[in-house]
Amino acid sequence: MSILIDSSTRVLVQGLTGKEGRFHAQQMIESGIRVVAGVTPGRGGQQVLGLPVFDSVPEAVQATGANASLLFVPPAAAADACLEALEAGLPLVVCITEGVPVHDMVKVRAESLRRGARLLGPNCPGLISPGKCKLGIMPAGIFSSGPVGVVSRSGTLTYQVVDELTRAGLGQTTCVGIGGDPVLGTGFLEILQLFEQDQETRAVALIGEIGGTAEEDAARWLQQSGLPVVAFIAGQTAPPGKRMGHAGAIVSGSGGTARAKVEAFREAGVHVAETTTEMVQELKALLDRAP
Amino acid sequence: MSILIDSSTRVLVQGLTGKEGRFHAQQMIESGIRVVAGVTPGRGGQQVLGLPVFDSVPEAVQATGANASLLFVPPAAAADACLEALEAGLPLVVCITEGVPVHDMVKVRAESLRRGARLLGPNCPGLISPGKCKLGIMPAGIFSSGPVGVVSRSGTLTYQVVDELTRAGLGQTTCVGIGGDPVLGTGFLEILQLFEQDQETRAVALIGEIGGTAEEDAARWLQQSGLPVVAFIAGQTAPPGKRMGHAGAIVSGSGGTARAKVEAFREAGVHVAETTTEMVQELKALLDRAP
Amino acid sequence: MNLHEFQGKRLFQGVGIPIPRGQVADSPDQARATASDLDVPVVVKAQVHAGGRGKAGGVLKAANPEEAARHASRILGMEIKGLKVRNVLVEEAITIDRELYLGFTLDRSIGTHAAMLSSVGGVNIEEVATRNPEAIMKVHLHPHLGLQDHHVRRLVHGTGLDLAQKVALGQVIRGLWHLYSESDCSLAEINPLAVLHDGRLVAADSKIDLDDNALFRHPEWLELREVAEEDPLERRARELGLSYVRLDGEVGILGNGAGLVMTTLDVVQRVGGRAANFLDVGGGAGSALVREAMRLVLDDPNVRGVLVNIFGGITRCDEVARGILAGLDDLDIQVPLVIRLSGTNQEEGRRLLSERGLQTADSMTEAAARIVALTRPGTP
Amino acid sequence: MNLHEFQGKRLFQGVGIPIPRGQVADSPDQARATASDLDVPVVVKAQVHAGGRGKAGGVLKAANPEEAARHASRILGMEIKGLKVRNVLVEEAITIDRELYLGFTLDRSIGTHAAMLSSVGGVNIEEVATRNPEAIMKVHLHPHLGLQDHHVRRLVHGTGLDLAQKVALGQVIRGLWHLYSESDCSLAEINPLAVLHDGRLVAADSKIDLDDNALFRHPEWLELREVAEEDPLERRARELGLSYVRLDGEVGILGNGAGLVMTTLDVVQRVGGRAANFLDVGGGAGSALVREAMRLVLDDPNVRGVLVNIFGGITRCDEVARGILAGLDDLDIQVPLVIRLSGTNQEEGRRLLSERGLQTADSMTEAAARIVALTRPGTP
Repeated sequence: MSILIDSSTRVLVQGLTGKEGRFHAQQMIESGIRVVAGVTPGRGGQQVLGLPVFDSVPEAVQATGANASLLFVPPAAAADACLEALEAGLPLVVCITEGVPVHDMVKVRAESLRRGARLLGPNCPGLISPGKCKLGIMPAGIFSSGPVGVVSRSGTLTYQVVDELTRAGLGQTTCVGIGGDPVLGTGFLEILQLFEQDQETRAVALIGEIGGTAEEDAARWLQQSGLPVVAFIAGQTAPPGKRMGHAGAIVSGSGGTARAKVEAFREAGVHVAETTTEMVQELKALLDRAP
Repeated sequence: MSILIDSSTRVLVQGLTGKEGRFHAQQMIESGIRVVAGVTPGRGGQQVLGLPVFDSVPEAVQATGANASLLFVPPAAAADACLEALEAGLPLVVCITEGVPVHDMVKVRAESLRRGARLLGPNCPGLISPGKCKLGIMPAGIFSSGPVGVVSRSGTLTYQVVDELTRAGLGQTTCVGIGGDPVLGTGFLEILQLFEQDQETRAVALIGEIGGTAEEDAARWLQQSGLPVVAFIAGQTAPPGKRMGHAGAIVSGSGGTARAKVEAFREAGVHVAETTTEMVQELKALLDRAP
Repeated sequence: MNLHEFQGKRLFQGVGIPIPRGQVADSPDQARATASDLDVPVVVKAQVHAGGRGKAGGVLKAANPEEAARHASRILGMEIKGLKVRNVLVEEAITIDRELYLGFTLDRSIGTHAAMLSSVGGVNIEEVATRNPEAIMKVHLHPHLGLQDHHVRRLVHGTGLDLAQKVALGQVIRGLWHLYSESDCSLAEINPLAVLHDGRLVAADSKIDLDDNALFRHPEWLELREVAEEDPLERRARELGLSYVRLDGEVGILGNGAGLVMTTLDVVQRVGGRAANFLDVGGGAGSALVREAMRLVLDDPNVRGVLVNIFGGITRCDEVARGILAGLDDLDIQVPLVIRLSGTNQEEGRRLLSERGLQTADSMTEAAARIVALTRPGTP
Repeated sequence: MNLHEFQGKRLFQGVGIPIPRGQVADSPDQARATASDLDVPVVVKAQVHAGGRGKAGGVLKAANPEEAARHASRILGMEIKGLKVRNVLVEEAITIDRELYLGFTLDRSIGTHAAMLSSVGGVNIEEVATRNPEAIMKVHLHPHLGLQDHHVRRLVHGTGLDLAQKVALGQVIRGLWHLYSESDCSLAEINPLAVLHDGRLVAADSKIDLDDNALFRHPEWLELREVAEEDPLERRARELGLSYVRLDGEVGILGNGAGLVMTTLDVVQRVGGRAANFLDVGGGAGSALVREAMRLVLDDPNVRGVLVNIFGGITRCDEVARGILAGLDDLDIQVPLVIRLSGTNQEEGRRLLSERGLQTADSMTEAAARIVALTRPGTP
């Protein structure tokens, strides 16, 4: 099992004809993902990487039965592209784009909630269920199939953890990058809830960072859930008031500190690892203890 | 049984201190309805008709446990008042106000749908479950309890029908005025669906009129529902392009004609009465035939 | 409230939608002056709320200012579908290569706004919808977020215009949406949206309907109404807060509640008569308003009898009766009167009327039959 | 992008929020001229992105133009929390009766905007939230519909102001919301919102943070940035499209991915060092950008050694290695370098480095330990 995507996912790439879109679509196709179409306004009728390109999402969906969209669209057009995908009825929309204005995302997020769709990102690496499907930009080679769910606000740091997991013989059910922006389509909490429902996910690696209270919200829920989770928080030493790369990674005033997040997890009985290596060891221990 | 309201309904009146609000609240109180509070901005702390007045809906709800709101608010403030009631979490909001701009209602309607709340109106007489509860302005005296559900776009015409029903010994479960505006919180279809679920409603009087396609939508659904319905359409002789009193009662181009509505009902096997008297006779026949 | 073509075009200008150069005129002299200012062949167009102006001779081309003046003097004062022409629009004549249709309106069935673009313009959009539905692109807009870029792209997509024209069309679409949404329009149409010989897009006509209920947000509309023709009785009704529509029958109608009044009209026709008007006095009308309503109904010279049909809810029958009696006292009523009075305080109302010798009918149908018998042509 | 007080107040003026009369000045002469124009006692305020200006002596009252000039010459060039003062705001002195707080910001926890009004202003809103939470009214706004009238009513409700002041406060709230929503603010605060002795409301200070990601919608912001102080290295990084934050340690950091770089900083501190910067080269960086990033890190005089930590995903390790080698060629590197290189094309990258005698570390922790050992104070 996996969450959100599986081998039946039919992927549409919005922004397929751009440099990034084309590169990652090719990566996906090469690893056997069912990419079925691309959308680039004004480029309808062309073929790219052997895929039909459409001018609009509704056309693409109608012609190809796509049921998930992956967006590589410039920041100024990203909100519009997300709304187009949602309006076309796609149940899963993954926005890779970094630099989307936060006021735009407030609107898009509300619309995805209104429609009961799942929006991931923006500013995220996407998600992957090793061996089944990938909607994203992560290097598929480091992933392996197994019992660990991974959910993270970060890209490269996730690859670091996954690489260590795979080397330690711990494969993954699904790895979800929720994104590094202040307003996200989907938070830790919703993904944890999906992992809880997933039969194959036996432990979860949660990779958080400074800024916001998504980790605290997740911790509160974990307090009364049986889901085995190991957490890691990046940015323990980041100074307040400075944005650490991600638009959302900022300690503002007294809010969003690593310490508050660590404490919330500890209160919920969730182990917080000090290093990625410790995280992997702890997950292994959790899985070994489990029946 | 009844739909939407019953004797546990705790009514909040927005605009209680106005002339209309006060008059109808008094009528409701006199017929034993549980009116628990009023809201008029700037009048918080006062007492009107023995009811506490609050400045805002959330305050009123918190203090009195109101679970439905009835609005007598001037057109320019009606949308805001509806949004306030919806945001305060009220599951049922009835907007009596006539003359609300239609662009406002597009927004308010979408918000009530988003929240899964029930908005009735605007430009409606409200609803009544005889002997149990009334949220509206209809003269309670002509109503009686019994097996007929009534749903209507009109006020006085409904009283005409109900008066005849009551005289014929046919009481009502709930009578719902959905309102005479082009954009309404709730349409015929949703009310019919509620009547279908209601054990006590054994037949339904549907009072439609020219304009829009709400009757046609209802007819389409009725085609595959077992709900016994008799329909009546006002405005058979109205000329096209003229607004007949209700903002929504207009034949525009070839759309919204009485003929199209009558045909839709006949196709669905629904009897369309030529007069209110025939409507009542037909309902009586339906009920007599029923087991 | 419907706007005249020239009023709508002024609003277009405000949102950057290109229109032909021109000016409204209410006299041949003004028309001549405008044509002379424009210094090109012009079109003189009757400003009237009726379709088929062209067929009625209300749109004429003029090669020079003198001809424009002559056309204007012919069109001004003309009646088109019963409406008198008080203004003409004098515009540069344009050479149209192709006609499109663009409109924003409410889709009542789903309670949100819709945009429609047809690659066949200049004709009735409903006809196109019936005969050639694939020529129309209809897009529903988000009730809160409104028109988005992807909607614009979908609209322009199948037009077959070249890229620069699509960009221009996108600007027109955004401009018309801005107008529609910011000005509380019930309808905003450009038909035809002309593609000129030189490739430019120009709004060749305008059709704007403003939501009267939103007047409080747009005090500037009052000025637009000044020039909109309006039936004098309908105007008086509006000022009284009454809902009145003039019809072409002979039975004057006065009732309470739109649905009941519509039904009254229907019943009158069923029994062989025709209503002279729709008049809803609204809920809770007092005697003074009822008297004014009586006067309004009677001021229509076609009225040969009056049917009063009241079902009292908030409205009290005794108040209505007092209003009718006041009317009898004040007005010189020469036509028969049939009254049906039921509901709140009906006994008191009927008693007041019977004191003055007026009998009430027992039902709507009976009342309709009686007034139709009394007003049937040939009846003295 | 944070705005200076005077910049924020200019924006306030544009949306009808009352502010004290005044003018920004960058010299004592200008300050004197402004005070003389105002012709009343003034306040001279340092324009700098730091709290506690008053305590630092950056806000001084002046009874006359000469005193204003003296204060300006004292404040201009002053350092407050490490930031040099380049401008002062010279404003009429106001007599404050009461201070409120008004702010709009994002509530990240529910992904929508929130309005906050505190009846205790002039102090840190977070302190009020902790000590005196009932003094704050917080209202969440609809993600699409934004601020509604009922929100405004709820905000002004508990202020204890009189009716006219509540109306004025409502206008300020609407104005600030307009600014916040139309200008893509992440934060818009008036603190204190002063109630003057004569009853008027005036924005006595401003705090505006604009969302850098929305710059494409607001080309006018570029001008605002001109006067905003900015670290020269941070500016260069921005121009290169790199995410760089200057810190106060000695270990230069270069990595890819915000989470990984933050973690690198954390690990460096765990093993006893302190990072000199945060630098994320982003995804898929080519060798030229890596070289520029190297230069940037080395241009900080506090850097005593550099830790490169790359986990290649889209980023290819061979490209990174080439960038580092180009840096070695072009730049005169006097400090030790420790490199950790894993992921896509790691073999090729490591081979390129080892050809030039550079050894890579096997893990992030090992790399951190090594660079900290090499840069420990006392190390030559």
